[in-house]
Amino acid sequence: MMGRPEGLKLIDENGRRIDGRKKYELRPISMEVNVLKNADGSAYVEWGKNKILAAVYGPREIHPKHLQRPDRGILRVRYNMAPFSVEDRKKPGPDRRSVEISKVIRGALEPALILEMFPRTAVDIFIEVLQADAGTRVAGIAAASLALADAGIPMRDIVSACAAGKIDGEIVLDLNKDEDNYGEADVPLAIMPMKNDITLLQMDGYLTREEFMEAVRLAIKGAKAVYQKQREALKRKYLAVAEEVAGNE
Amino acid sequence: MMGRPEGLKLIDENGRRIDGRKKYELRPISMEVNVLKNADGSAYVEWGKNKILAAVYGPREIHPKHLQRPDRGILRVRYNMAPFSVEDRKKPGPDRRSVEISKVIRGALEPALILEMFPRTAVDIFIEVLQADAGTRVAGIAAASLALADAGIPMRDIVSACAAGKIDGEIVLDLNKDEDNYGEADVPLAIMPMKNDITLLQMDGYLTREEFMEAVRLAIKGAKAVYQKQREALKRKYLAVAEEVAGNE
Amino acid sequence: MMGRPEGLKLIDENGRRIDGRKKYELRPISMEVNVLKNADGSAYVEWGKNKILAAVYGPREIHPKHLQRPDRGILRVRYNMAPFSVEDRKKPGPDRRSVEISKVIRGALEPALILEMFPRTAVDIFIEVLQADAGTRVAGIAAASLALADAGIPMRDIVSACAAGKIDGEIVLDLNKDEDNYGEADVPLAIMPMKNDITLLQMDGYLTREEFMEAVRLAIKGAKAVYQKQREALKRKYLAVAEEVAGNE
Amino acid sequence: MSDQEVMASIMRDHIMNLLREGKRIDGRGFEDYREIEIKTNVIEKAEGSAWVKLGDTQVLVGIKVDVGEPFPDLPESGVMTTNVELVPLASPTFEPGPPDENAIELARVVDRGIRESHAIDLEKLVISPGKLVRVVFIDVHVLDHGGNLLDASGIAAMAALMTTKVPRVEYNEETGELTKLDEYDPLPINHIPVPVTFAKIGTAMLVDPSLDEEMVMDGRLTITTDETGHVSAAQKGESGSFKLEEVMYALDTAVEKGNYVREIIKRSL
Amino acid sequence: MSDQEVMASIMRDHIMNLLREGKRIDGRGFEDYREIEIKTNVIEKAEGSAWVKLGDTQVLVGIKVDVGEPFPDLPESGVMTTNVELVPLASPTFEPGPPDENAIELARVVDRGIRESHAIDLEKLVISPGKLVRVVFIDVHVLDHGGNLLDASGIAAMAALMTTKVPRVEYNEETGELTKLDEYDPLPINHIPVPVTFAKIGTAMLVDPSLDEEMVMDGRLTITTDETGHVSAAQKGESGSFKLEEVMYALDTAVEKGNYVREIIKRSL
Amino acid sequence: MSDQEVMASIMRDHIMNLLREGKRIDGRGFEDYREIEIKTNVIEKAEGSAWVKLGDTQVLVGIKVDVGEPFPDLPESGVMTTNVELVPLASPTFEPGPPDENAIELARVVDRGIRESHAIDLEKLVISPGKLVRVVFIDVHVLDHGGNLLDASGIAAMAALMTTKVPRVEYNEETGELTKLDEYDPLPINHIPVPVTFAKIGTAMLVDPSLDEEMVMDGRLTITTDETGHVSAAQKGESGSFKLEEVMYALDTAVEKGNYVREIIKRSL
Repeated sequence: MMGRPEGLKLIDENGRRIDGRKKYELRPISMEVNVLKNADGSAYVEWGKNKILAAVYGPREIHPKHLQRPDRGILRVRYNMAPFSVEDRKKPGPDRRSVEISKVIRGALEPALILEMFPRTAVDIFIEVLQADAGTRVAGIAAASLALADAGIPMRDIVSACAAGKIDGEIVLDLNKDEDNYGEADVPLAIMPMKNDITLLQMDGYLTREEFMEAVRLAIKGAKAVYQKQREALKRKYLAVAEEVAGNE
Repeated sequence: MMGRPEGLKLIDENGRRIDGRKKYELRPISMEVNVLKNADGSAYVEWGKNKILAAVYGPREIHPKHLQRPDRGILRVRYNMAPFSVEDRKKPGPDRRSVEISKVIRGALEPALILEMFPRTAVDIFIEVLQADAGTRVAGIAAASLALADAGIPMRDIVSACAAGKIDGEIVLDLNKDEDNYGEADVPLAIMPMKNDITLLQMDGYLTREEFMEAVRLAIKGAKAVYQKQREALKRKYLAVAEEVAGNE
Repeated sequence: MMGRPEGLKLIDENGRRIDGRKKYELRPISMEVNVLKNADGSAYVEWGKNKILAAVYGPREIHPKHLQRPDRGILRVRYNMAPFSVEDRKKPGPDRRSVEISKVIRGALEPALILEMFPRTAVDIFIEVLQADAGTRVAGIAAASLALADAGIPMRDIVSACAAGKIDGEIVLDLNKDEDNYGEADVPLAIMPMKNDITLLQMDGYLTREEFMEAVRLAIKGAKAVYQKQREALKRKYLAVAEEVAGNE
Repeated sequence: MSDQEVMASIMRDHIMNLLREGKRIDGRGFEDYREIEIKTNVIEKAEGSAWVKLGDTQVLVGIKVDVGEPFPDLPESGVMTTNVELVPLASPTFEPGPPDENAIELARVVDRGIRESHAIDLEKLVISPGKLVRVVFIDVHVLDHGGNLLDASGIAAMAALMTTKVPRVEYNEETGELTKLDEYDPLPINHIPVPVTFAKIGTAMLVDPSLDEEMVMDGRLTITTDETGHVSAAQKGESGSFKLEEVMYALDTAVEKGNYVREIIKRSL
Repeated sequence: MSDQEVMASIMRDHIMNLLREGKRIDGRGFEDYREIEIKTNVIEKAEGSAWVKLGDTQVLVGIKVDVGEPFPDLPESGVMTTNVELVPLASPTFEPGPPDENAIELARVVDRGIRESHAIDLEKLVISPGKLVRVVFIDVHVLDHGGNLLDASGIAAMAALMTTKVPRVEYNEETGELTKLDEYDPLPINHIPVPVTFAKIGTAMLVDPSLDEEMVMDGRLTITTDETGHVSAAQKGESGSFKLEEVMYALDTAVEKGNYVREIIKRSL
Repeated sequence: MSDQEVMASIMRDHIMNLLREGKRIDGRGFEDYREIEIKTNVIEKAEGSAWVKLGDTQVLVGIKVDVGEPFPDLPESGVMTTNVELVPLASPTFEPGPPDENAIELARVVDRGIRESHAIDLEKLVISPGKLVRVVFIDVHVLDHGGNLLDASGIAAMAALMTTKVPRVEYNEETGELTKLDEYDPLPINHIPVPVTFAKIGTAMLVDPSLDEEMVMDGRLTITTDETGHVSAAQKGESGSFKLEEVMYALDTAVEKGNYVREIIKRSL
């Protein structure tokens, strides 16, 4: 949390947030799958000002071999920010934040994968943040999940994700960058919506018990709305494929 | 050797050193073996203000395999200082000094090990300096040797170690930090006491030939005194084990 | 290109360059092969103020094995500058420039090697720049090519190399350091002289089309002159060997 | 399967069978911590320190207080930084080298718990606004990995911070000269956040998992709360998933067990 | 031979057979570029940006403009620096880690083409001579590797630079204070250098090689020229060799195709 | 056993058999150095340099003299630093990369020998106390590893230092401006420390071991002495052990052989 500019109000007298949203309103989200040629699966997500590309390679061979698991595949995740994705240029390469985020995203996606189906191999997920504006990890999870589906990796469910947070004393959905910088808390969450299984939950900030649970519940609602958008993006892809097939016949 | 504070005398008119010791007196030393659960052998040594933990893992498999020796085991040593172990915080990770010390400690311990008895494997020694006050390498050798014994690694002898040095023109035993900083020379030494085999010998400073040999002889005496303390620590362990066994019956 | 000292003229009224050379004149070059004991082949080249040592090891086994090519050998090149080789001490280890130069030198030498003759192995070329004064990459190629011949690596031709450039508006041969710093362009080139195959071509600077082709043609001529010196150095070696053999009989 | 994996599988069956009968492998109740032993001021050369034993787990935290520049966007605040070293002495699974993802996650969760509750009053650590502030280094040195490093590290960090002595300084704004005095103030502490970690195995939620339990757990959940009952950090770790009710249970239990642990910390000082 | 190598060998035969009939594998003429699509200003947080599709190749360049010190020997010149990230998302052959030799060569050739033509008027980027200048970061982020990354990167870099907005600053020489204003100037651009890359396969010289062509090529030659017809960079890459006549052909063709590409860049702004 | 190990074992037997007859493999006496050849001032761009051949071993040392800040606790002393590069050109056993433990030990023992005898008069290298001093870089570049790199490096370092020319400078305390003059002073040298290295094979102590001898030696002992007979560094290296009498023998021999080598260094200048 940064030093807050004087007089900045994150919620105005009409209950509107600085970007005009209502308390429980998501930022505009657009999603597209199959956007890269080389990757086995890919997706591009714009979520507010976040611009995120995810790619999946695999299942594929693992080197060095001692990393192979004889009874199941392994999942590897690399979350990375482009140098120009943030206000001040970010030095290329992983920093501590990226390493932690890569790890928790892996933990958020792994429960959805049926890794026993491809022993001795790896599924690699690469998430490139091309522009960042708060909430990149949840947007990254949403994109990665689409890329996994696009790659045809067997999954129990599509993992969806969203954050809730606290700004100016109120619990709201889906913080943007200013709200994240000058707000009181951020609670990113991922879920497998079919069984209501929470696969990512973090909290950064300071909340009462009640506020914390309110934020968790709100983030779940947000993630379910994101889930619908993910399904629509996949449907568009299959329709496009179907049309193409029909056109070819 | 640092810039010496004005008027500092390392030996007073009564022949006492700044910590009250006589010229040939060791600092207080306490030793305890089997202090860690995970390690195959371990020891904790307090030597003056030095606080040092040593652990032994092995003999165990080596990766990558091309490091294996078909006719004998290999010994690996890592000497490491905790960031808070010294006056000014030390950046984590090995510096050039730690790399050299790890190497000479390996050379000091290796002659005592019967490495032919466990081909293709490695014995790993980890020495963690939790607090440093001069003489950490000799204290580390003493601790590592106890940890090796605790792990049951076959040895020809228990390696013991001590330093001598020159302060205010006189050869004395076992320099502390101030004496090391403002003194004229430090001669750390390790020995296998049963056969009087010197396995570590270094010198940092400026000595005549006679002073050098005097320091070497004094350090040997010191190491032999340390040897007695090592034996006592091992005896206490075996007594404790014996009591426990007796108690269980 | 650096900020140029005021009044500096790179070509004087008599058409002479700052080191007294004419436009199309090479710096003094001396070459010697078989200068190192450990290496399978080696050469030492002085070219103006450049002092360059090249060594070849191989064909030899490759680790890790997955780098092996079943149908041919691989060539590896490491160009490295000694810390004291340049005006301001260079931090040891490869910088981006060295990495690029290593890569283009590999590309310059590889066409001459009959790599199919030693599958699964590697030929390693190490080029150490002991003193640098512009043109180290072409001098390094000349030295490496001699070291390859000295090592008896089967080659289609001896690769030779030279640079041309533009200073004070004129195309000249073989820039020295000042000419490189304050000149307008540098065109390093390598060639297999028997078939006129260009294996290295780079350009750094700003030239018209005509100037560019003029520089390329001039660099080819320079490289052919260097080729004669390479052949002489090899001849001297074989004469020396022959004498030695004769002497032994 | 490798030997290790076979062992893990057998261990998992064994632990699961016991849990079905309501028992943990070491006989504890589901909400019981292992014995907690805290020794403070063990490293005289550090400004603060604490050696914590949590069952077989041993963690040593040393606090160094230095001076340095504040962050440009926070000119009126001291700086804190948390680092964890998983040195290979502490476990056969730790390798030498820079902090890996486990060490980094551990450090960042401990750090957030302390930072977000404003446990250290960083605003009192300013020497000259925008120019010179205290820098507090929290260095976690793990000595023996017997499970639940996160709680052990969080406990040791707070115990070390609460015993930290900061040397007074005199700063001459004009010459920029800084003099360290031989007088000491305690580090200003506002809150005592305590992380409480749960392992989920099957449907069981276990407080303070041992190493055996961690090896077979499905998922991990840590919730850090302070003496006011506020949450200052939460982290779901590893694979696995949690139901909403499990999160609620963990939250309530974290507050309760946090109070219990907090008393042990206070008694150790 | 590994499967990959067998595939490469079959692919090479196929491509060579087609070339003998004067055909490329995707039906293009020897001097044809694939379709070029340029979107500028796609990253609002960067001072300039361009997303380029060149056939299946996708490259995103972002420009950041910062302030910093000039080089000691060039006190009256701004600073430019070019970095290429070959992130593993873009190809199964790219690995995570610091830039490898391919990324470094790519970055340096793109950089030289721009630097040596003085495409950016660096002398206009001085804030206080010898003290403070603009630093222009050209960051090339490769998103999909479909061959000819060099031309795609060079195109994207120039399109991004030509749409870069530099915030005006006020600099107080005495206090050293720097204030960023909310007014913007375009980055001063002198020239538009364009790299044109040739793959040599057998005796054929192919403009803008696709990934399939690159996999089987003998050698690579890149020539960068600007709108005045000057050459600002040349680079023979990989193995293989070129005849003098091939270099001459490449030079002439680079000027011609450079003009073609330059028009596409201009239209995209 | 690998082929290499079998070879080493055969070589060891061979060398041991010869030693029992009082012979070394290359015919030298136990206390004999191989031929020493020293060329100084070989690198004009360095302030000092020496190329040393010791039998098959070749080492090149370059000295760079720069200006920089002194260490805070030694404001009235110049700075010296020693670095060793074991470049892969010099031996099939050397690998590219940052200095490994062998290079670091080598550098540190050479450094201590010079530093502790105050061979360089660092106090004369102060430009402005506490602010600006000379920094002397001793860079050891090993070119061919034929055994006993330590003595070769120590000899080359001293020969290079003794031929080092330091440019005079003018320093303006007020503006902080530093001007390099085109006048030179020799680097102030107090002492000429020389390391003498012994290999112990069985019970034999061999001066200046060759590579073959090093491959089979039990232990290594280096003692550095200067022309006053003082010891300024000692280092037992590798495995193996030494008796007290062997240390005494080595000490006396190191003084004697040190004198011999010192004369060769002096003659080379």
